[in-house]
Amino acid sequence: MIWNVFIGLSLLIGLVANTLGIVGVLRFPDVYTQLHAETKATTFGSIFTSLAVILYGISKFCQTSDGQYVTLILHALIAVVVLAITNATGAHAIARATYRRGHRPVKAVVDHLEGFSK
Amino acid sequence: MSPWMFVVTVLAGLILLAMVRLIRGPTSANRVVAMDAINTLVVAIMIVLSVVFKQVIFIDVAIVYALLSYVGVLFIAKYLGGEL
Amino acid sequence: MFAFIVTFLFSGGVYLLLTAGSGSVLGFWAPQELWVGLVISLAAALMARNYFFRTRRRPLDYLRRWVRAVAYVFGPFFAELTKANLDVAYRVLTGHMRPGIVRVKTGMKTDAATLLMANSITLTPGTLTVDIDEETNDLFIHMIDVPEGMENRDSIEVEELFSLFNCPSWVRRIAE
Amino acid sequence: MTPYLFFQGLVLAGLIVSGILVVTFKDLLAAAIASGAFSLLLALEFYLLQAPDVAIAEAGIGAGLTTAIFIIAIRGTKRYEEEE
Repeated sequence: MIWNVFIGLSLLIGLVANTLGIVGVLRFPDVYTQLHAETKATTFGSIFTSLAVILYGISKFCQTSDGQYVTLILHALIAVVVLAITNATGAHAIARATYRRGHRPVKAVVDHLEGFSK
Repeated sequence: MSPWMFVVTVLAGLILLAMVRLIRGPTSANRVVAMDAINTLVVAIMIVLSVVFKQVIFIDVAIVYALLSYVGVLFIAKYLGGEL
Repeated sequence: MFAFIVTFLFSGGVYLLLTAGSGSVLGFWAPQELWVGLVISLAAALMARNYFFRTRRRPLDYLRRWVRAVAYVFGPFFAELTKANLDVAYRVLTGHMRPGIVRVKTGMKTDAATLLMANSITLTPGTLTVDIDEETNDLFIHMIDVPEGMENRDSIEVEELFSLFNCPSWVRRIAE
Repeated sequence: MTPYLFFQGLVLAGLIVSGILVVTFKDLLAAAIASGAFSLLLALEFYLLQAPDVAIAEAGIGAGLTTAIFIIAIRGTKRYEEEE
């Protein structure tokens, strides 16, 4: 019973974070700020929806002690770790490519990368 | 309607919202950001759906998918940066 | 020989982790999975021992690093990620921002430490790694809200980015 | 209408929108990005139809390989664009 409360809570947090991330992607003016919203919020939201799956697996394993729930927990954990690493690296790649293409951040107060070239 | 199905439906609606940025985005970089967001949401949907379908093998698809879609994003980013 | 044993144990552990829950022998594993895992780990260790295990460190040191990495991900990193999301929620709802690209001196010595630092910076409040100076391992980050007075300085230290925990020293202890 | 059918309708709507985008974009790089999003959603649709092996193949070929081939082709020929 107490498990259901935790599962519902983490599902709710995940949904709210994902929604904020997508609204941020729609609202923010340039690529860099959109990447801020996209990377942080959707990674956090996906971590929490997957955490709900992991909690579900733990509760089922406590009831039935069936081995397939161990597989569920471990593979969900691996998927979350992979997702976090690839999201951060992909955001880095997109930001770098955007800067090299010549798009500057709008209304920037400071830009140390301006004269830096390889 | 189970809570899992509700979550999955809302996430699918968010994919359609992200597609607005895919349509409107003034530059290609904005479109890549939208595609990256769609990737993350699809992986989240797959993980949750493996509970709905009650089959553990389905979660492996999410791992493979997360690793492979990352290749596409990296490739487009390399082309955009002029390094390809 | 020592490199062989370490590679064997690592690949065997990863195989067991991926196939946990397939049967009932020893708790979680099917007997055929154990045999196949043994053969595959032996082959992988024979082929890859010189690539996987290069530095000559003591095994206890490796174990301590892995434990520290897991503790870092679940402790300080997750706290900063939560704070980052509250920050993003605030920006999304109010639209208040003051962006800029700032040079950050990290002081990391190895590539792995710089990678871990860059990914940590991307997922923590208000910052996003854009580019890297490969000679000095300095990072260029895009800040969504540059504090007053920071735009006049030439570069900033990495410790100023984290408010809750001292993440850079964790990264140094894990990956250097 | 059951929740499951409603969810599948959302995914199919996303497929239709991204398919139309692939055809209508004049900028070929944007079309390649939309085609990447299309194959991602197609993999999700295969997953929904209980075919995880086809979904893995679609994720690998559609998201990774086809995007890379399109990008290489665009680099070799010409990218039509008005301004950026």
